[in-house]
Amino acid sequence: MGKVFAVVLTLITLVSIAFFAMHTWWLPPDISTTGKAVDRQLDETLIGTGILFLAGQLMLGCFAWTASDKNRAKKIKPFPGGAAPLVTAAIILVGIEIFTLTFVGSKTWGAIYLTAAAPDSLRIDVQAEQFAFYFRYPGSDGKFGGVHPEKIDDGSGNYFGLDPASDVAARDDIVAASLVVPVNRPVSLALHSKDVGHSFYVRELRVQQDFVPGLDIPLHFTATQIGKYEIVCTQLCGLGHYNMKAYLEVMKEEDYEQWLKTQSGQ
Amino acid sequence: MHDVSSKRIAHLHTAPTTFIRKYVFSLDHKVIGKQYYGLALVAVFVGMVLSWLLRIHLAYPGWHIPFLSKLSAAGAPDGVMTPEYYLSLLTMHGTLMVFFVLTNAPFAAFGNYFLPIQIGAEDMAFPRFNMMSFWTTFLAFVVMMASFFVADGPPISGWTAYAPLSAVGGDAGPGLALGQDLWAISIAIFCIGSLLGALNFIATTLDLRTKGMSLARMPYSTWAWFVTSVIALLAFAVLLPACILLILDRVAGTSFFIPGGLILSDKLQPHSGGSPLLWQHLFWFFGHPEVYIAILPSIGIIATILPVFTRKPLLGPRAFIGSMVAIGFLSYMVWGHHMFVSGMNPFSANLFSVPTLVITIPATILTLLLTASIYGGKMRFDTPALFCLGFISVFISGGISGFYLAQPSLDTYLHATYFVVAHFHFVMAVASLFGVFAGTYFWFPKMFGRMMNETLGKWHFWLTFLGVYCVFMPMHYLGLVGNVRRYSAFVDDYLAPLIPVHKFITIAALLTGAAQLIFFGNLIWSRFRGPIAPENPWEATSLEWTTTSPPPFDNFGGNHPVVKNGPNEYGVGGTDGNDYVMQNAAPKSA
Amino acid sequence: MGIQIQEAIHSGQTPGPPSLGAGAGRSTGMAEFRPERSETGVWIGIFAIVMSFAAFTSAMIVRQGASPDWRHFELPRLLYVNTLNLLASSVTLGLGRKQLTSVAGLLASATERAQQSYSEGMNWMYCTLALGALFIVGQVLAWRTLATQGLFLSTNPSSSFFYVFTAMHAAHLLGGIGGLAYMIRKLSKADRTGQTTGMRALCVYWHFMDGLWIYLFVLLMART
Amino acid sequence: MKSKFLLLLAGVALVGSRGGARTPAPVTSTIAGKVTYTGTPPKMKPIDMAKEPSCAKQHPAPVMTENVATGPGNALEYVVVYISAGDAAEAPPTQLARYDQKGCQYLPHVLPMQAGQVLQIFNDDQTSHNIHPLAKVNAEWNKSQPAGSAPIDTKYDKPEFIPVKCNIHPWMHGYFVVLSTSHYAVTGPDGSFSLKGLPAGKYTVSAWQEQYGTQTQEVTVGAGEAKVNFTFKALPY
Repeated sequence: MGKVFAVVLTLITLVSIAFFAMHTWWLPPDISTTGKAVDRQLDETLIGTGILFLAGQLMLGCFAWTASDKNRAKKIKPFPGGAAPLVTAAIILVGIEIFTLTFVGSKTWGAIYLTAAAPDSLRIDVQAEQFAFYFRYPGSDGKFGGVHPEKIDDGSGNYFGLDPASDVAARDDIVAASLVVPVNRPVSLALHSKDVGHSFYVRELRVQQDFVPGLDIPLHFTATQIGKYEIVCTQLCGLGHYNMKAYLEVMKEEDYEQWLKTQSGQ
Repeated sequence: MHDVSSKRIAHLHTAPTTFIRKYVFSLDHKVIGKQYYGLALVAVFVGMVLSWLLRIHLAYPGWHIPFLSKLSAAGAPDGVMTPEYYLSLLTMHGTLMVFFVLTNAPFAAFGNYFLPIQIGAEDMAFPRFNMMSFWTTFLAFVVMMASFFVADGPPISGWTAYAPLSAVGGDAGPGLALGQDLWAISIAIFCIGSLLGALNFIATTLDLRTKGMSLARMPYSTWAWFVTSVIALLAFAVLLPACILLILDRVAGTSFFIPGGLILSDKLQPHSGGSPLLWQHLFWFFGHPEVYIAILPSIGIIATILPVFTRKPLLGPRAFIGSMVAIGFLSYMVWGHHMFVSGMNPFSANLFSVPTLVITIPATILTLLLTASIYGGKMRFDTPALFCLGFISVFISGGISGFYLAQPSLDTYLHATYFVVAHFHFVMAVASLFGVFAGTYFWFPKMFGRMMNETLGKWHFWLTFLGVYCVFMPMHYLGLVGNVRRYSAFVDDYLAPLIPVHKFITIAALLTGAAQLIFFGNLIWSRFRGPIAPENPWEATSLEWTTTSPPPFDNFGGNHPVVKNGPNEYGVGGTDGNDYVMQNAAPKSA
Repeated sequence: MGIQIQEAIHSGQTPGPPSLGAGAGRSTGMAEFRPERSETGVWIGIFAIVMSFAAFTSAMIVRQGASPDWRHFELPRLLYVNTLNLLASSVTLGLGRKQLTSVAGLLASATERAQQSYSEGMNWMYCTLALGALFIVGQVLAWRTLATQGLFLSTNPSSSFFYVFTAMHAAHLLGGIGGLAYMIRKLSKADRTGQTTGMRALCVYWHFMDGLWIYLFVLLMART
Repeated sequence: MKSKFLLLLAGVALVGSRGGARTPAPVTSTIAGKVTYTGTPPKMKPIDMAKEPSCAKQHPAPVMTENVATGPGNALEYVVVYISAGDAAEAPPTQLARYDQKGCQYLPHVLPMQAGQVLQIFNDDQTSHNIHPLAKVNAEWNKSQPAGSAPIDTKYDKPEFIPVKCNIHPWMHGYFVVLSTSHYAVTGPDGSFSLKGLPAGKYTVSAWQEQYGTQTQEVTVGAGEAKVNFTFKALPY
């Protein structure tokens, strides 16, 4: 029985690892300036933990293989060296792993979340609501109009609760259902929610950030690849959670300008 | 053969005579333990059926499930569940499994039954509290189940009930009116029950140990239950206030968790200034220790059972116990790793990341000690032993993925994906349940006086072991692709190619679930038809095996064993032909 | 950490304070070595209660920092009276216990002296019960005063927390009052063999409720 | 000629709105007219359906918001004109009021119906919608309707103007107008309406516009047709 267990366990282990190693299902290519570090971090972790996983499972397997008692006469063997070496090994090896991961990881994390957005970065106001994202550009005056929740009216397309009647800055604000950004230009988002918690997740940017009602949460990135990518909500927000999404469109600078014109034209 | 102190004992309470006192409102920790076990069985069955429905909906959205439309005409018209009903069932699956199965089965059920016996007491320190704690938990269960039958069904806010979704009421969506009320009330009641239970466990361990039963001589399971009860005492003492505040926000119009200016259902909500993050902090301050409340008892159970079948002492007992205590201690410094991307100050992410990673050290030590204890043993591959091996394997698999999620920089990608689902199902759910299975096959003879059927047991193990790997290992791959969890359908372009994987998982889940029916069947069959169990069928050393199967009302027939050894006396040769020494037997001069 | 514990209590026979009347209702072989079980229970309970109120307190601090809508208000004067009242109840309970434990184990009718200290002790107990009940009434009146000022549970976070804290404390104190009543009933049984089991536990809990209230009172004074 | 055309349109509007006119009473008259605005109405915004590709591709030209829909000659569309007083109570008709979700739009934008009349809601899209009528007088409910699922049957018993929204597609916005009378019409793009089959007598006629509210006029009709016009004051914001 021990032998059977050993074989089955080994098979499970190898198959599991194979799919990781072959990248059968894998992350989409990164399109951000900060994502490379995340991918490197992931690879390091994969190798480190892969070894632990393999070692742990195989050790278990072969101990089970050898431990089966065919002859009741056989004497039990103590583990060579006893517990002390094992414990020390665990502390040292895992300790080193932890140290390196933390050391590298905190830098990666810092690059995304602990650095201020570049001063020249494009400011976009993002509002999440059940169950859609809306994006607001300051328009020609470069100023965002104030938001007044009580003025929000989806029926007339006033998703942000702007007050153009009395607030001039609000009149030229551009509100879009897609996040359109120029390539290689730092973008700085201000995330706020209309109702409940939501989350902003773009796999290709390697970023995820929750919307917290009542707070304006900053997030910044720089997209380096032209293309269309999905923004999805990862924070359970109600019945339409699965269908809460928008698109991130990364364009050439001139296309972006063109897009802005057409938007403000309407 | 057992050396017990001959002193006659005055009992905590005399043996009950009426049916009610014997089996319903019993003060006997053994009956209460069985009651907890039964409750957990019911909960796990419901939870399992729910998981089938969820998996079917994900892989085969079109399927018509007739009885579903009976259960809720609105939630599943013509048997196809709506997105909101999917979330309702998801919430109930999580809540039932975490609270009523993973907290009840390994901790409350086995703990109640065996902790007093293993320390040589004839009952818990406070039998009345003990009875109250079960019936409180039962009430919580009834209230929770009631939400299935109220208008627009159970809440859709997940088992974490994040505010303000869970706090603003019906305007946030279906199930968030009465259903969410019932949820919050049920959990509050559950907290009270668990606090009473934990208090009882601690007092019993401290006060009722029999002569010679020093802390150092307590079996590992007892140690685990003791450590767990300390964790539970603190964790539920925090969840209870959180629930009270949540209930007040919902019914009394306060604004603890609800900020101002929220528009739901086109209505401006009459709240202001609350902090949604406050709920997350309070919840996870409970929530992370809860993970250890679920897993530590199983670790202890495995550590108690494994040596019995390897016929070899557990390696490094003190390091083992020390690691369990260390985990319990660290579990209170890591809650923030659930909130890396929650909008809390990103600086704190590093602060929470380090202790989270550090916790892997004691966890690794536990795993290594268990594994190394097998080396050079004379392994007997009875079902409990198989589940011990299985436990170690899934605990490794689940623990490994913790490395990823403990790092903020990777969590930004993996957070809220199926990678997380895979992680906590392996390390918390499957591992913990393997402990419960091992415990069941191991202690069933003691609890019911009959052996369980080995053949069925082995089938159960192999199908379950293969099954859980087929179900949860692929979820890691889904996570790497960025497949978001808690989606009731996969409408995003990049998720379409993953549907086949989901189909595979669903089929595996259905089969694994079916394998559990073997277990249920085995329980029932063995309860009535199983061969009569001797006093000590497994040749184990701890005190529960020194008394009859099942033990008499006062556990030791009016005597109290006097303990002379630790629980670890295996593989000691001797003249009597046994290779072990009972805890209350005279030490062998080997 | 676990290791130290084991060293400390290795023999499993740490001599605890000899507890009076522990023999009755006790079961294990070495009852005389350990404190009363009920006392252990109370200490563990206190552990949990402290944790709960710590949670409430941190919730209060976080909530106050979360937004500028916090409004300070004048605590009802009555609370000072209630505080003194509760302190007094602790004193009376202490006196009662002193008298009663002094006759523990004897039949109350044993001697004139015993008879006297028994009845004296019982009076102190009733006195404590009254004071405890009075405190609860006082708290309720304090709520009424706030209500007349238009400060209700949902008026402002500050008032919300005031009501939550006072209500939670009152609920816990009611538990203490229940225990006290039970103790009195037990002591006034026909054969008054000074059944003071659980007395220590009761006192510990009562004094703790006292201390908890002082803490809350100061906290509320400082923050609301 | 033109007037004939108008009348025809009005007829269409009427039929469309009443789901097939019922057999008119023997001696009847008609109240007809036109709803217009003065001032500058707000600019209707194009709706970006990028979130729902299956719907977006059904609209080569972007769909516009409809909160103040106007037509040639300052005509106001989607104004509900109805008899608010003076007509005899009638049992609700047996025809169903049909409400469609097509291309992530509510068709019609404004659906008048009589209290107690059965309302049937269809999802003709490839995506799942959730219908959320924000009723205050009647009961509020919020149901998902997955693609290809059976229509939802319901009815409202009390008169009310009920905004309807879809949370999954926030731009989807319409109205259930539940009336106690059986005489009502919704203005078409030309702003005209006509209430047929009224016995001679004195009536109060009301016109309701989702943004500008209600106006009423007293009308006395003998045989033949009475003219009533409504004018709303429009603001740019």
